Amino acid sequence: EEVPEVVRLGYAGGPRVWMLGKADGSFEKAFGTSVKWIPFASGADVLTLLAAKELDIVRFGSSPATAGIIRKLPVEVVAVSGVIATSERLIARQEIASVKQLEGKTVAYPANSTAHYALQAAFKVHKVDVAKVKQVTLKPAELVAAWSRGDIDAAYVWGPFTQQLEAQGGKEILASRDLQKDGYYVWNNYVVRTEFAKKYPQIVVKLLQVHQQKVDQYKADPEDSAKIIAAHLNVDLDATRSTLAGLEYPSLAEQLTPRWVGDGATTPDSTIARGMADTAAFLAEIGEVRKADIPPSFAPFINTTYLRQAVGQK
Amino acid sequence: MTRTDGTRGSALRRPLLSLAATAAVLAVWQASGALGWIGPNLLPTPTEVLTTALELAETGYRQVPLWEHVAVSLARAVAAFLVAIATGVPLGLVMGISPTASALLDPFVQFLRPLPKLALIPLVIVWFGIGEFSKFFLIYLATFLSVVAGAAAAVASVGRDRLRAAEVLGVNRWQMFRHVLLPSTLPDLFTSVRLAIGIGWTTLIAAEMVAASSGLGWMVVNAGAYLRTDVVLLGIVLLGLFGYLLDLAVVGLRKRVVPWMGRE
Amino acid sequence: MTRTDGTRGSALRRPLLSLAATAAVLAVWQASGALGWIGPNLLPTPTEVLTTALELAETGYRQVPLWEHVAVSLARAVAAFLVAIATGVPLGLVMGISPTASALLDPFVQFLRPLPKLALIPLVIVWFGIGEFSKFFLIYLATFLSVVAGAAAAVASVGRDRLRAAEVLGVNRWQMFRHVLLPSTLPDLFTSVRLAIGIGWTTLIAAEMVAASSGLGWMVVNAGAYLRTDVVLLGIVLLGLFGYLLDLAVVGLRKRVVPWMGRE
Amino acid sequence: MDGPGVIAPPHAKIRVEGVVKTYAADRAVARTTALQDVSLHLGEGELVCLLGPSGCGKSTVLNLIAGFERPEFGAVTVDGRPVERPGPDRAVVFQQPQLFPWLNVLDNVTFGPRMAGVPAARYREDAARYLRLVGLTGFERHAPYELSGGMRQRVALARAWIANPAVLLMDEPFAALDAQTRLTMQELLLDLRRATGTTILFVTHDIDEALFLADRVLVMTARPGRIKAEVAVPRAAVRDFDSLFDDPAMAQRRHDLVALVREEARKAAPQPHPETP
Amino acid sequence: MDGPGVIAPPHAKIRVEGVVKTYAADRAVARTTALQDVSLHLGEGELVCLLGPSGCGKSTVLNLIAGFERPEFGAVTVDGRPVERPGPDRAVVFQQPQLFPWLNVLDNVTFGPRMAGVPAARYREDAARYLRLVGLTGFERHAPYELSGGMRQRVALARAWIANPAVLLMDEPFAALDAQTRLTMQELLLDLRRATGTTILFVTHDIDEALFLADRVLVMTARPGRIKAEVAVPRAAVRDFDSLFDDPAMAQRRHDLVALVREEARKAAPQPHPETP
Ligand SMILES: Nc1ncnc2c1ncn2[C@@H]1O[C@H](COP(=O)(O)OP(=O)(O)OP(=O)(O)O)[C@@H](O)[C@H]1O
Ligand SMILES: Nc1ncnc2c1ncn2[C@@H]1O[C@H](COP(=O)(O)OP(=O)(O)OP(=O)(O)O)[C@@H](O)[C@H]1O
Ligand SMILES: [Mg+2]
Ligand SMILES: [Mg+2]
Repeated sequence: EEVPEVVRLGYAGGPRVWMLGKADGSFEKAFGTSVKWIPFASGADVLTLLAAKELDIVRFGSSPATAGIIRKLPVEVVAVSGVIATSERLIARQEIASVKQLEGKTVAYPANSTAHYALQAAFKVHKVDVAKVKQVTLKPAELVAAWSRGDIDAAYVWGPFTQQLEAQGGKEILASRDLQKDGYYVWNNYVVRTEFAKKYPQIVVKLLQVHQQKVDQYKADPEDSAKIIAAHLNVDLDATRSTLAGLEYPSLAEQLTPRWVGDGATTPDSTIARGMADTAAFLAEIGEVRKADIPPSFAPFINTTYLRQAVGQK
Repeated sequence: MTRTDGTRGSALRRPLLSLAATAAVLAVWQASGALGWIGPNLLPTPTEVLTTALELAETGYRQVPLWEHVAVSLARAVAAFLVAIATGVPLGLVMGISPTASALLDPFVQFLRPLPKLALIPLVIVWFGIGEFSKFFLIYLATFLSVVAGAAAAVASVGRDRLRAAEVLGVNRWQMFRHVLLPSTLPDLFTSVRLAIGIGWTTLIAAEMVAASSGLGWMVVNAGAYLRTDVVLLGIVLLGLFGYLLDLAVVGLRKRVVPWMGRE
Repeated sequence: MTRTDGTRGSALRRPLLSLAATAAVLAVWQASGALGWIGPNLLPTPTEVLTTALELAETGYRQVPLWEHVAVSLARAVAAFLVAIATGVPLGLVMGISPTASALLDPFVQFLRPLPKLALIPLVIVWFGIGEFSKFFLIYLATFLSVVAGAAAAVASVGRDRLRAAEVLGVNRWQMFRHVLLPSTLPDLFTSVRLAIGIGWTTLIAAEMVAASSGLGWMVVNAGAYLRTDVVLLGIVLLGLFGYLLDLAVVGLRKRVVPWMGRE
Repeated sequence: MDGPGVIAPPHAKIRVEGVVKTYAADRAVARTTALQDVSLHLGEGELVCLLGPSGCGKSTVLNLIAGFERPEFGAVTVDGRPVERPGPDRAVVFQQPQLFPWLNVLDNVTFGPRMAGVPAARYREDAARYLRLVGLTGFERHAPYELSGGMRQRVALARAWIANPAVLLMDEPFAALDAQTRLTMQELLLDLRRATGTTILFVTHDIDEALFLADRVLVMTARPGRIKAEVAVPRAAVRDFDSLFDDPAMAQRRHDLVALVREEARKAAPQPHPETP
Repeated sequence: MDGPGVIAPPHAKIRVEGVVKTYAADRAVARTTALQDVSLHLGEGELVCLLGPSGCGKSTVLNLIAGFERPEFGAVTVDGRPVERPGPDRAVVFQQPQLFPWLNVLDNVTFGPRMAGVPAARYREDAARYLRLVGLTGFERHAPYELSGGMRQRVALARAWIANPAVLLMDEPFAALDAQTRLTMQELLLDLRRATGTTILFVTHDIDEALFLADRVLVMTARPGRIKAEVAVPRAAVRDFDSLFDDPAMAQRRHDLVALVREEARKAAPQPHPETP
């Protein structure tokens, strides 16, 4: 099979396990070609980069991925890279004990993020009257600044910002994992440009395999892995440690069950396909996408072929 | 060289030419979309943008009517512009005439002026919170610093002999400032204000990233996050249009206020 | 009113005053940090920023040495500035003298100028990809449009009689342009260029949001996303510092190139 | 002394016929009528001086011939062609010297030839000569703002002369010069005219200067300007300023002109009659 | 005719003593020496005219007394106090009228009183009178750029006079005016001086004008400027310009001054006798 001159991988710059592969060059070795790492600042940027065909494979959040698919980007989801468990949490002031008590308070979240979706899910699960909550969008760093002034009472955000809020008197009242029992999943996924994947399926397969190797490496020695990633990305070690630990990593094999993406046949009923549909409904509700644009099922946009090959060849 | 020759051709010539050029560009844009040169996800055609405009005019974007997005942004920006001009012009002129004031303040003005206002957002939030004032302040700061720099520079090109003529007529410092320097620098000040307002309007988007839930800048950023390119483009068109109208207003004012420009 | 009086006090007075003012502000900043007015996560003290600077100077940020971040940003910006001036000044002057050119182009210039460049990033990526050219183009566009607007406005304040004097000396259109309008507008052009460079440098951060992996703007945005406030602040200080140095360079050039300013 | 209603001879180099020119005043109610039915002509190589009270429209006449402005009514032609725009065939010395502040004295003087693409070798000598003639040798590298008022005006003179134009329009060119320098310049002008046959329209306030220089002197009325009278001056081979008025005919002309100008100035000065619409 | 080395009497209003002034030329190698050891004085209420070839330093002397510039050596005092900066006690009429283009004629004229906080009721009449005297009634609302050169200069005159200053420094104020308007202005100046006792330093190129106006005429040498000679003019109650030189003593003074100025101008302009091209 022919190999592209360069594989363009999109990454957010935060501590994630596949950064181990960026640090040690595993992807280049596995692909047998060079890799261009393209950083992005937000899910919105990813959509633009994909539309402009400047990315081949990218790891990013479920909400923007769903938005992109609704907007008919020629892309597909190939696997889950990590499920957000405790890395994203709802932090509130001491006197607020439950989600329900957020009524009448100001809550901040980063726009178009998995945290945004999780916050809305938390409101639903806890039957919060959304009209009574003042919601503001802020970037994570700005959210910390607003907290320190007392402008906001709670925030749904990820590390290291959650730790910052806790250091300034905040208290966790919910983590994304708590929503899973009610069927609300937030995750990060690997998304490929369909055109690229069709042309170079082996690259996608090898990417998933290296991903699994790096997950294994992390699980074998979390401390050492965190150190490597923190040094490589110039980020705080504590934050790296807790972020990496705050995600769940279903193995490639596990992912082929309906609990995650399914094996193709079971995909329409899988958690991920349903999760995307939920996300789409939520986006339509807040008015960010047109209801008419939402596809009846997201299964056609989840391609499990590569996952199956990655497992079969192992 | 027909610079001052306003009489040739009818008074309608200019707006007609402008309209024709705009129409031509819109036609090319529409055609490029219709011929599929660029996917609709990236550059919706003018008709699509128009459809979105009508849609949003009726139903609003994110529960906020379209006109309100425009009004909110204009209110924020115009308030900031007015305060920036009212404070920036005097300070700039003072820096222009007083070497001491200039030595003390110039480093800060020239240090802060080119700073991306985006990078200052966290600090602004710490100082002023996430309310309207922070948004006002970001636009104000960007405009103010440019106005100050422009006004200080304008003083340097006032003719020496004019200042002398005023001095022997017995003006005090304040009068020199108010009645000689200010009018003398008016032509240059208008240019600086035009450029500064452009900068301020540009900062709108950064300002409306601060916990806003309405405004054109916010609309553009937010819709961009969901690849609603039609809304983004509508926002861009409106931002550009109102930016242009603001500029036309300033130019119109200049013609009234500085009739002697170029005829001294 | 000592505007032109450069002789009073020693030549060192100005830089000394500037240094003193800067030192005072740094001292207050340091004190406010030491006294715990603001948490270190939001506003690290100057000494902390200095420590970070030394650290990054040695080890680099994200595998890129600190000097390289500076160099990359300066290269991008200065290249864009030079091309923007070289193209913007002629176009602006042409628009200033020709009502037809002005009618045709002014709507686009004044429409695009106040547009937040941030909002154009998606389109720029689509058209030019994510390479260096896109970054160059964003800075170029911001600078160019302001230079054009400033140059066009500058023409209006050239004295009628000077143009007449040139006409009777038999200049053709090109010569009028090159040998009369250009030098006549130089004082104003320098002001416009200073403002425009400020705008361009501001745009650096937007430009380096386009899939960059080095540069001061990128460093600030990226470090901000992970709460490395010390790196953010170091980046801001460097951005401001080099913005200031660029401005000083332009002002220095003006003194050399336009010695007649204010003495006509 | 002839009447004012002169019909231009067919060989006239410059013709101004029945010209009316008014100005809209920005902040005043009424338009100012600067010129009301002005007709004049200059033959090839003629030197005509234009006299008249301040504000009567002399500069306006010059501006029309130079092509800076257009008349509302009437026609302005040079060489039989209507004047449409300014051109290097009609050099102008302005009432205030319009030097280019970014050029030094030498570059100001050589501006015309340099723009015309004349090789430096050819104009360098001319420039040096004209600078010597106007007494500015040694100031070649000075900037205009480093010169006195009179020196600036002399630079403007050298700049106009070096172009060797067919028509020279001069607006009070010697007003800022001392008597002696002025005389030198006047003699220079006459010499150059003799050598080159330039047609010259010369605006001045100085009646002696007009009589010394002119082939014909035109006197304008107070605003709104019209040509009031014309005084022919017989052309002598060489004139001497000091003994000019020893000739009783000349003295008579001077007397007449003084009376004419004085009459108009009286009209203009104490109670000008601003026209209402 | 006295020698140049005059010692100022103790009651002098203005003293300039041993003043040297040089200019650094931006692009030239050598400094230009504008004034070299200039001394002069003006008594209270005296009207002194300054003559000299173009570029000899007359404007520079004026600038020093006005306080625009400082001498390198020597002292400039007014009322015994050294001149440090410009002030409204010393009004100046510039060689080029420096009007404010954003003000109309009336507002330009009343600029001084308005700045001094004089109530409108008090200066309104004055303004109307001075505008009438300079012949600009009816042009109150015109902008400066809507006036002819001579009209602008007359606005500048009215603006200086209305301030009623103790010292009036005038730099060729009437050069742009026609003979009759000029005479009107000259007579006006003498009338006002008689009424107010203003001390006046008057730079001119016109020897007749100097003799008509001055109590004393100073002649400067060519650059570098020094005072070359002083000619006292006996003060008559009323002078009449037309018959001024009927007095043989006056005619003699004129003759002397012409010779003096001519000599200096010859020095300044190295080639007074042009070769024709
Ligand atoms: N741009 C203008 N706008 C309005 N009025 C003008 C303009 N230019 C000239 N005028 C008017 O036209 C008349 C004639 O002006 P012009 O300059 O021709 O006079 P002039 O004879 O040259 O006077 P001077 O001897 O004082 O220079 C004046 O009354 C003046 O007010
Ligand atoms: N700013 C300046 N820089 C350099 N040289 C100057 C400056 N101002 C005047 N000079 C020089 O000083 C000398 C005297 O100038 P000044 O203006 O006093 O002459 P003036 O007697 O008023 O001449 P005019 O009758 O032509 O107005 C001139 O040689 C001139 O070149
Ligand atoms: Mg005139
Ligand atoms: Mg002078």
